[in-house]
Amino acid sequence: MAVTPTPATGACGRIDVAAVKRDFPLLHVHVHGRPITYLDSAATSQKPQAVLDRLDWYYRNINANVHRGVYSIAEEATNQLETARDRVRSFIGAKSTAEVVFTKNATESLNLVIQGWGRANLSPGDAVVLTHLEHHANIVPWQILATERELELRWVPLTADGHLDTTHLDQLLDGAKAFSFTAMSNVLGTVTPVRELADAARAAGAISIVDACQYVPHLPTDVQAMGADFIAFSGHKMCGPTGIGVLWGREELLDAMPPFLGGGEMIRDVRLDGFTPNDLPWKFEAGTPPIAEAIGLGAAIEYLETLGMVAVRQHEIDLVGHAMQVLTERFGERIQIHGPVNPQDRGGVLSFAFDNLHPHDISQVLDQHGVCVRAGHHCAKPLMRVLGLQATARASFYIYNDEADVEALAAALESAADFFML
Amino acid sequence: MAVTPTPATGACGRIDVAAVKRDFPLLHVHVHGRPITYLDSAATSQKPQAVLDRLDWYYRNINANVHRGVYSIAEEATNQLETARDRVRSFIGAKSTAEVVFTKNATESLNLVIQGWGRANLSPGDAVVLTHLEHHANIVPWQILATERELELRWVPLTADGHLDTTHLDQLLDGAKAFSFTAMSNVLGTVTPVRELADAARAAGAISIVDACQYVPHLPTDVQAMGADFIAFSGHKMCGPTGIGVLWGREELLDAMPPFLGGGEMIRDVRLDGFTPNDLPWKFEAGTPPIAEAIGLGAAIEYLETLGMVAVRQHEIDLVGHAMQVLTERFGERIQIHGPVNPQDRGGVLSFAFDNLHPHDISQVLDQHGVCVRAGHHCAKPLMRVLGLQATARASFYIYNDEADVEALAAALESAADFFML
Amino acid sequence: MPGLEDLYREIILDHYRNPRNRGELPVPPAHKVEGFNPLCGDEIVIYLEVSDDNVVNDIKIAGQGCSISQSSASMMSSAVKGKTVDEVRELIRAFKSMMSIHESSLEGEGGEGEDGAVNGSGVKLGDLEALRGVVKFPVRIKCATLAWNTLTQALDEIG
Amino acid sequence: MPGLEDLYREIILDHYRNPRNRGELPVPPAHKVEGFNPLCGDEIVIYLEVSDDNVVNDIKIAGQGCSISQSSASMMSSAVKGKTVDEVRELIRAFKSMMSIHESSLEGEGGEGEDGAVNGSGVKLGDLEALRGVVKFPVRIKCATLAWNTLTQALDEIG
Ligand SMILES: Cc1ncc(COP(=O)(O)O)c(C=O)c1O
Ligand SMILES: Cc1ncc(COP(=O)(O)O)c(C=O)c1O
Repeated sequence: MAVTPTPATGACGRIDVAAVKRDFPLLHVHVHGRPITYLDSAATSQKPQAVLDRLDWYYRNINANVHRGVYSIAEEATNQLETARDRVRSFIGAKSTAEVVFTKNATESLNLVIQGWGRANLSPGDAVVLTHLEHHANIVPWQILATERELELRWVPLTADGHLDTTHLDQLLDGAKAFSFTAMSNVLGTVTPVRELADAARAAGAISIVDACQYVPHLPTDVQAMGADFIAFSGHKMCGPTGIGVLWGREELLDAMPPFLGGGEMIRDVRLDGFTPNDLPWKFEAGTPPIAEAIGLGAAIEYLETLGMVAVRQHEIDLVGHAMQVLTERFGERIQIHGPVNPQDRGGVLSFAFDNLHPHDISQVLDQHGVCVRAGHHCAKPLMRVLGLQATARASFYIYNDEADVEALAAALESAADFFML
Repeated sequence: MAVTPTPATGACGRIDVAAVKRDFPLLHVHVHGRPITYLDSAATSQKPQAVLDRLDWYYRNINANVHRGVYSIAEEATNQLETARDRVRSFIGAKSTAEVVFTKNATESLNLVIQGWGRANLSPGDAVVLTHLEHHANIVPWQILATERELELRWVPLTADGHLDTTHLDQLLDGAKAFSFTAMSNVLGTVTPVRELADAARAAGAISIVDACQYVPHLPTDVQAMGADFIAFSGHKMCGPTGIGVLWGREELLDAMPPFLGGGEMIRDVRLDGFTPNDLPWKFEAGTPPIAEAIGLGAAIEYLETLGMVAVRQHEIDLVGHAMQVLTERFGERIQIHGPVNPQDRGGVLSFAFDNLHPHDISQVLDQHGVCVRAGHHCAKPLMRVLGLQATARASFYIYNDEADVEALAAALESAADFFML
Repeated sequence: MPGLEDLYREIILDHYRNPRNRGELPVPPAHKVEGFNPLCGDEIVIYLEVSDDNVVNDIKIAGQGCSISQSSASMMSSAVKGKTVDEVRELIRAFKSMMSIHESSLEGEGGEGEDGAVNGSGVKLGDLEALRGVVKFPVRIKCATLAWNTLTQALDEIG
Repeated sequence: MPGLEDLYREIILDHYRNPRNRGELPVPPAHKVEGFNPLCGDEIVIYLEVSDDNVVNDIKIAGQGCSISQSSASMMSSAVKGKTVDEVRELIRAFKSMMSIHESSLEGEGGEGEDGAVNGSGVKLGDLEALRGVVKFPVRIKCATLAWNTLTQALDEIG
């Protein structure tokens, strides 16, 4: 049932999905008496046993507060936390752990840079460029700041097939201070040309902020090659625990930014009349960090590195291509798949309309077959409005999905149509 | 080895410490070949098996993103998250779950209210009252805001025995907009008269914000009886996982506050030209919440409720009283215990100076004996300066500590003195 | 775990496939109100015509949404036509009380919703009882109540 | 797990119990600099007297702190007295390199610190080698380097 190997998967070879599946306990539960088919990894991924083991190990053996304890388990907890940070650093090709800030999720990461960098650098009348593809996490913080600072928000529109329409990008960027865009759409699956966009921003004198929530879990990431100034992502979408996110930023920019949350850990000194912030990255980590979560994220990265991100990417291209083919052959006009036509241009996300059924009804019936897909606006309401949609059903694939899952999806769709007999 | 029961522990009876200890896996590890004596619960508590089991159960059986999924495991994850919120609600006596906001830690909770309420309500020249007992988490956010808004920060001083000196409180509160204070000092153990302080604030027309980080894990908490407007605390200090905190606030105040972080979950609608915030409490929960962590906190609360918070409080009074007696009898002038003399006036925290040894050296030698205590400024540098100290050694007690732990501490202190032979 | 049959009763599917009172009414005399379920994007438009003696003379429904929101609107339109405004408000209360049982227990205020509980109010819900199964699917409750909240808004605006 | 004997070598305890060059010097001619370890609150004050031909004529240490920071300061004071400023800078580099091995590998820049590694520099650390064990206790590294960072600052200020 594994995806046909292609020679293009590189040195890491292809993914043995059956073996991967065995590593994920949740994929062996039953729902309504049927084995689960989990197709909602764009919302959150499942976790391999290795990550659960690491969390458990942490709490059983070295749980202690970090950074100031002199005793052994506190030193070890600190050591493990900073080792996890280094693992993140090398996974995304960052120069230094000073550039890797732990947050609670990608949303906090984006707010940290938007509010932190934005308040320090933007004045009334300044323009910021976003795109119609954005998730609310990369829109609402800008809207809050835009109201506070009277900013102008400009939007990069889409082409008919769901790509960014960069025809007038230079015009949009003209005089702009920041360009904040997604590396991959969680609705259409569109992978955007990050390097090109970041270069355009730099040429226009704007900083670039990348929502890499759907990118880092699925594609090989190299922040040097991407050329952006900040990237944000979440641990829970890449086999890690909930409660942990990452902000990477160029050291000189992070250095120049004021602290965001105030409290313990982020200070060097506090007097009654003021405080001195700590060094990077701790300056942005106020309070007790998500210790177990960061260490769990480290384990998740180890797991992904064993598979190899080149192989992960190829697997998803293959599987989403296969799914598009199967669904189109089987349902013809009855199914409409949103977003780019070429699987190479998209991540493992498939939003679709089916048989005039409402996505909520589709998802509800699919659940009876153990098939988990998401229905709704996917936290991208402006995009839905641009597309003229109210909601979509979305199946999203990851390392543990295979052709059998596509088959389960297709079969469940068939019975949804039967059920409603419209 | 259990603490002698006193008739005062109420209906819940006394704590069977030996049984409790069995519930905490970490308390059975060995450090440097000796069984661990964990006396740093004020920094972070250990976790009972029931909490670890709940986390594991969540990830194995229902891990899914919450609030929008139509399929079974997503509904169940949402259900469990909201059930945990309700458990927090009833644990602290809040009126409604609308008042219970999940954050990543108490520090975020305090920043949320200080930045959120503060930016909306404070103007240049406004005064805010703090106390010399505060943790950095309740100082630095105010200092950030004070600089931004040109606020005046006023400080409630201490009496010689480590209580708040409220002699001039009315004067300090005169014209102030907010009074932000700790319910229990993490350095001196001082339990402050929260009700009295909150009433004084209200009488002066100021809102009250309580740092209840060291209170909620250790004393029966009833926000109605406390009479304050906001309270903040962390899950990791009360047997819960890292990565989860709580802000409780009066509904009408939370309602009137602007959102803090922007993103998914916290919106009702987003258009290109603006957004409408969601209902409470979700308005303040941007992005994927710490799902497993919140559910784990729910399990921690169930655990504490089984023991009974009245019994927990009595246990700590008894144990800290016993420790003060043992240490003073054994070491006389060689040990100086900071803070209130009467165990009834303090939590399970014992900061001390010993034999002219530096706290770091004490802690280091204690570690060789498996005894974990904290050394340093405990994130309360202004307090340390007021006390004329650079650092203290701090032993802190919780439900799983008993007289044997006190004995281990005393024995280890003896060998520290021997080791340095000063 | 509740099954599909708990949610999609035959009568619900019937209303979904053959929605009653679909269309528009001239405004005025009719009053027009739009409702919106931010969760799933469902939209509903209600055209409501109330006579001088406070009777719902006519009602029409437009908009788009899932089977639950659409059938609930359709069943509602049938149920309220010809009723007085007071009777309609009674019905809304009874319906929302039926829908709130689970929601409120979820939010830990189990006691509160009971007062106006279905049987307590004495109002007959008739076909609408078919929507009771929705409470087992908390995410869908907002779909079922969308039309009813919008109707309340219409009545409030008419005054 | 490293043990106490790795950290508290006999010579360290000796310097802690009997700190060398303790006291103050008149300013000027001496230069005075304060250092501060925010982690543990350790404070150090260095009085440094450098002759016109760039030789450390005298040095005194005041302040309070843990055994590691105090003994490190004491050993440093013995080691630099009589040395030229250039030699002192060499020594600082060698010492900090010894201290940074673990710190840098912790922070994932294992490669970087190696350049100036103890043996590479050719500088003899002598008694200071006793502080090598500190790298096994990362939290304490800042205690050991406090005096040295403060000395660097003093040299920089003298110019
Ligand atoms: C009194 C007090 N306030 C605030 C905090 C901050 O809590 P956290 O680090 O969990 O945000 C702590 C704990 O470190 C504390 O003891
Ligand atoms: C593209 C994109 N950006 C941002 C987010 C927000 O991530 P989180 O909810 O983990 O903060 C998500 C996931 O929901 C996403 O898909």
